[in-house]
Amino acid sequence: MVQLPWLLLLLPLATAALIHFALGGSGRLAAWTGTASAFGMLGLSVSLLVGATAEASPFVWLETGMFHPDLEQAITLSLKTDRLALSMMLVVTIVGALVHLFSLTYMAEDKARPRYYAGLSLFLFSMTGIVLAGNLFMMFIFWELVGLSSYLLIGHWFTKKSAAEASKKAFLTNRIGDFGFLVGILLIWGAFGTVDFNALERRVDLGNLPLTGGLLTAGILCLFAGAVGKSAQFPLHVWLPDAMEGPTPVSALIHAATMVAAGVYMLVRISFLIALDPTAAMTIAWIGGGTALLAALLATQQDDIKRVLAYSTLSQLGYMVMAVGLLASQAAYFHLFTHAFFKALLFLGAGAVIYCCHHEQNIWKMGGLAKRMPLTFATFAIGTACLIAVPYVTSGFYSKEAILDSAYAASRPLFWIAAFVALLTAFYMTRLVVVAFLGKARSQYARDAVEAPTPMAFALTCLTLLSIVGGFRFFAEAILPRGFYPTFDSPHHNFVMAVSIICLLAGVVASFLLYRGREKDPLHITPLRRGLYIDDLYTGLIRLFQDGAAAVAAAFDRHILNGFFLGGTAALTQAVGSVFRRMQPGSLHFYLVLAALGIMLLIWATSTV
Amino acid sequence: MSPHYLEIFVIGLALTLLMADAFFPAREKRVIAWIGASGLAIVFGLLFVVDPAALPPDTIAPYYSADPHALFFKGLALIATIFVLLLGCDFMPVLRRGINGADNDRKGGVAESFILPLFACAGMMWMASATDLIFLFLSLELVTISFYVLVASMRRQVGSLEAGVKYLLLGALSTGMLVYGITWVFGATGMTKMSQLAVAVPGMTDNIAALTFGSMLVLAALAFKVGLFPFHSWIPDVYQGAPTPVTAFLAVASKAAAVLVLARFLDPFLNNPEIAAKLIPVLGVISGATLLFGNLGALGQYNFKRLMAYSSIAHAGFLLLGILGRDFTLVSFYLGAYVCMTLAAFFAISIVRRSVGRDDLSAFNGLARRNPALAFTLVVSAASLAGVPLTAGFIGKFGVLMGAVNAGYWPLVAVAVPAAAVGFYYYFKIVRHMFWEKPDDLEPLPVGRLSTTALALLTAGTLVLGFYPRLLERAIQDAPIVPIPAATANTADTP
Amino acid sequence: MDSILFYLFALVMIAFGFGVVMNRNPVTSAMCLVGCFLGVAALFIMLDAFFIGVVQIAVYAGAVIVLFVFILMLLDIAGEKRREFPIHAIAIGLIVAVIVGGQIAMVAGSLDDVGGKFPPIDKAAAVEARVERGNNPDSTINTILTDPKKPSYPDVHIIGEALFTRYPLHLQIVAVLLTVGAVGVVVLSKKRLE
Amino acid sequence: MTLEHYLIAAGILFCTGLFGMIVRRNILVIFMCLELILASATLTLVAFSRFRLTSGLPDIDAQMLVFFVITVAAAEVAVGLAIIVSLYRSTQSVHMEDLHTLKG
Repeated sequence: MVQLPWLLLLLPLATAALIHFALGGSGRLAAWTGTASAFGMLGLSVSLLVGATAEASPFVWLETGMFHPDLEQAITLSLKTDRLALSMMLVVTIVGALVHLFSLTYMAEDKARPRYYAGLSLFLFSMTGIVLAGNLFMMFIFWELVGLSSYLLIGHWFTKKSAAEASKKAFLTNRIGDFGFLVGILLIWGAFGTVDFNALERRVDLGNLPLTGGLLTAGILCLFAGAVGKSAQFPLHVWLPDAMEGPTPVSALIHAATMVAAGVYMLVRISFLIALDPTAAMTIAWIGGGTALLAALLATQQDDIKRVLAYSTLSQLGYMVMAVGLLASQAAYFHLFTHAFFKALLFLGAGAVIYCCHHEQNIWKMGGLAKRMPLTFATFAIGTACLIAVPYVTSGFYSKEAILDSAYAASRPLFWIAAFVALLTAFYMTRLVVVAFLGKARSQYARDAVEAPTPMAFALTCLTLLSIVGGFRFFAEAILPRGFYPTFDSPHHNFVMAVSIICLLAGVVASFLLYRGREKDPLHITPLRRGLYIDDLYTGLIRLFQDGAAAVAAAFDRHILNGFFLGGTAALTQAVGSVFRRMQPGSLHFYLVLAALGIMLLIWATSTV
Repeated sequence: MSPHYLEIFVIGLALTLLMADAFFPAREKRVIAWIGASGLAIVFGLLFVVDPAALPPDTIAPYYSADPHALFFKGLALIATIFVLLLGCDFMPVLRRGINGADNDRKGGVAESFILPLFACAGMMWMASATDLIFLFLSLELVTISFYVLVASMRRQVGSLEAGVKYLLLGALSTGMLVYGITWVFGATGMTKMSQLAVAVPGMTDNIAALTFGSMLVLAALAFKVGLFPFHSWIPDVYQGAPTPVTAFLAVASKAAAVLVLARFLDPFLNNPEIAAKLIPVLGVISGATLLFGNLGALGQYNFKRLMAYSSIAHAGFLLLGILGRDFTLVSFYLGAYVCMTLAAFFAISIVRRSVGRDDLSAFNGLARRNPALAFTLVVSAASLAGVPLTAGFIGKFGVLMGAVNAGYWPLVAVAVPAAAVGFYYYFKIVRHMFWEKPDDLEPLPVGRLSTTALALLTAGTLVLGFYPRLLERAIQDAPIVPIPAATANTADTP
Repeated sequence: MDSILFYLFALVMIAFGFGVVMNRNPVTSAMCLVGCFLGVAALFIMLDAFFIGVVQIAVYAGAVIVLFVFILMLLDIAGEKRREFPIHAIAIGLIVAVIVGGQIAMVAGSLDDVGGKFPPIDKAAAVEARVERGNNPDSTINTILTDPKKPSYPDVHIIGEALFTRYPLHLQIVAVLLTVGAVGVVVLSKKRLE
Repeated sequence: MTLEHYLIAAGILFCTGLFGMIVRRNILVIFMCLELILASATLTLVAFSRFRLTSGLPDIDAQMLVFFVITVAAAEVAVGLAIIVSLYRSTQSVHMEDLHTLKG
């Protein structure tokens, strides 16, 4: 009997292997195989959601006796197929399938299509693994795999230096977060003796808490570090804008809808832990809020259509993380759910624009596209409406209201930050639409643009529909876990809504007035354009660290030990004086002295009678 | 068949080849490596049919054990030696130049480079079985002396000789420490057999100072072999100067055998609460310092062999952490993984060295374009050395960290995790050179069929162990680290 | 008498040991090494380890030192004496030596039976133990042990017996080791290799 | 004479060897110093063997170890000297300061 969840997990892996090993020669075949497999996954996850048996027996991967003699537990590759996982799976597979469809035309002329589709399938495999993971350890493994496949996809055009650099940056930045994650997992393991979600939750429910105080805070924050890396929160946000070097459908899939949301998904999974520790929760909330604000500010000054969207993604992820920190993980997850559709829609719309403008990405070289690409414009506009949360008709409105509601209830400063971010969102998205789609065409490419081809248009239309219905109760409640759909019955709801509508209007109107009919950007705030110099700071720090660590290690070797005991460079010899003057560095001698000192210390440290 | 025939077969093979080399001067010495490797492969097969119970009870069993750990390490030593011989085949032109100097057309002189590893292999197999300190001393010395010769064997190159001298002096010092340490352990207990020590030491309350003193000296001696701070200092120089196959052999087999011996030796002492109270902090400090020194030292390296040397120091730190966590199954797994990934890296080094003539990191520039398959194997090996999930190295590192967490060594975990993170940085440097740096020339880099097979096997091993670690886990059975034969009490101790 | 001899030989051993370290000329150092080893051998004999004492003289003084001197003559390294003995190295050396020496003295003092007198060899007990373990009472060793005319015990016999009955594998390893040594020396120093 | 006398005499020899190893720069002399350390170890061992009688006789295991140590040391000296001679042939020196091909 084939267990459907396992099939769902292994199907993309098999596809990736098939494409990589057997279909390497044929781009066309690889494309269709990949797309078919993605739709197959969609079918599987729908059937799982509507009631096919989701049982999946665990697969023992490591006897933990090897790791932990006291616990008779094994590290298993177990799948957790609750409603949370299945609804997330639906999001992943819908966006994945549509992105595959979109890529059929977008990547049609690419020579390395087999590599691209193998990468996409590998990504879907890793993402499925994260979503269905039954324990933190398994999640970590797929966490790493997702990083790897994202690295491969960002660097798809690796001959382009910026793409290669961007993929490297994404990889390394993620590693920092992942190490925090690993430490967190170790801490949890060390304290609870298990990393299984069900077992952990049972322990917490029973009030059996081996980890308390600072250690608990540290553990949660370490796990959060993983989310900081993957969901590109401050201060590790720098990789996401650069990751836009990858093909646009990849940006839509990975850097808008799924992978970056994995951090939030993980936080929602462990929300029962976060709820235990207010300090950690508040830290998470503030990092989320800060990221939302920072990214929204930066987004107002970007000229590259994809970078605007990237910063907006950052900002929305910040919203979600903030909500998790405010212990409103239902709201966070609901926003994740709606955001996935409309952000994928926006990215694919941007992809269509880029495709039709011959890979021009600067919005100031577009203009007037509304007339030439009416369908793309319409879908993009709807996506924008969702993002800026136009009341009642868009899905983004419902989820954002849910977050704002919870923010108002939990922390006023964060609520006002969130409201200001909403204003900024309305501002920069209106700017984007006005500059790129309205007015006159400002380049030859924009003048020659034609409507997107049918598969693209189909994908856009599907996502538009989902973007609208995604927020409606009948649709969302059918998919989301019970109790995740917001009720909007708080006493201050009307005030919150009024604030958000005022912010929306203010942002749209200001932007419209400022940008309508402009030929070039009337605002020019250099710090915002340069990402507040955070990137430069990191580059400097990395250089400092690399050189510094190497220098410290070398100096330790040469000067401190070698120099102090045996004399070394001229400078040190001078400093220490005439005692060392006649000496020359003799490294074998140094080794012998070091060994003798080591023996002396060993004996001295242990055999004091 | 009694397990002690395994080493005798290896020695017999070595002596036969030595004779054959003298009497039938073949122009092409490759044959010797081939015969050696196939002979060892047969011995490896015999590992699965030996019967540990068949040991002669009076003459062999008192100091020789064929417990699961010993058999596992014998297998590891055999596999490592087989691959080192194949590596030597590939490296022969360089070896020949190093041995014969400018006299380039001479083909001879390399046979001993293929025969001495066999002796060393037998020595390591004996080490793995040693449960008697005298026997341990002798087998360790057999390995060490073989390595003195092997390291210095490229005698027309100053680097090799210099490495030889450095290894010689520090090795001789470690021999002195070993003997003096054994002496004091004997002085405190009157015993030289580890199985007796394992019974007697945990409950001892007399002569604790002498016992600790002796164990510290033996620890220092073994720390030399394993490469633990502050006895690690020979490693970078010797690894750089020695011929690449010998470096690989030192890094893999010699270290693995020494780790087993270290764990075996320390076990009784760690079971004595009074000694353990002094020993554990010291071991912790050594492990932490080794991790820091290895990983930080590697950051500034631009020679691949030196980088691997520091990396091997760093791994030694992790291995000691594993020993401290008292889970030897895990240490065995770590070593198995380490053998696969390190050998693969050394194969890549030797291939590049042979065609580019250098082993700097810059020699690997653009390898991804010159030979994508080779670059891929090196990526897998670097990833595994760094501990990327789904490679064997990850399981090893994760497990060791887990063990430390379970044992409550939090300060060590706090050192080990950043150390591992730093590791990512310098292993990534290798990847960067292969994928992003411009090569000097774009000629495809040829790899012989032999190396291709070996690399494929090693890479497959690294990945399979990462995906399905239970494969090796099954080979390593859980057994007491110091085997105590039932007959110990009755065997004669005095004439 | 015994203690005078002990102090004499110990002094010889340590003084010549110091001579090895402090002499600028390596040839003199080698000669001092001979003196030191003779002192060690004499102490061995005082400890009733006759065979080991003789081996010490034969192998070390006879073979190893000759090898050293031979190499020293071959290399002719007289011209490099000036570079020895930097003061800081002496300082470190003294610190290490004093601390290690102090620790050794402390550890030696902490042994439980350290103050005991020189225990006399009890041949009767040895024979008894041997017979109890199934040894033939009339074997050569037992005969010598029971012979009251022999002043000391037959340590060569006993070592030989142990070597060939209880340590055969060790002996074989030593043989292999010596083979490796021989091969190694040939590999490293032969002028032309075939 | 007590055991302690012998142990301390051997200990002094050990420290002399260690001291020489640190102060000397001539590789050959350092090698000799390492022989001193070995000799001190064997002396300690024989002393233990003689003072810890087992069934009336000196402990034979310890004497076996001494015997093996002497043998191994001889082999080690042979190989070591061969390496040092080879080094001298290529660098014309047996001083540690002249070893500077390998460094970081």
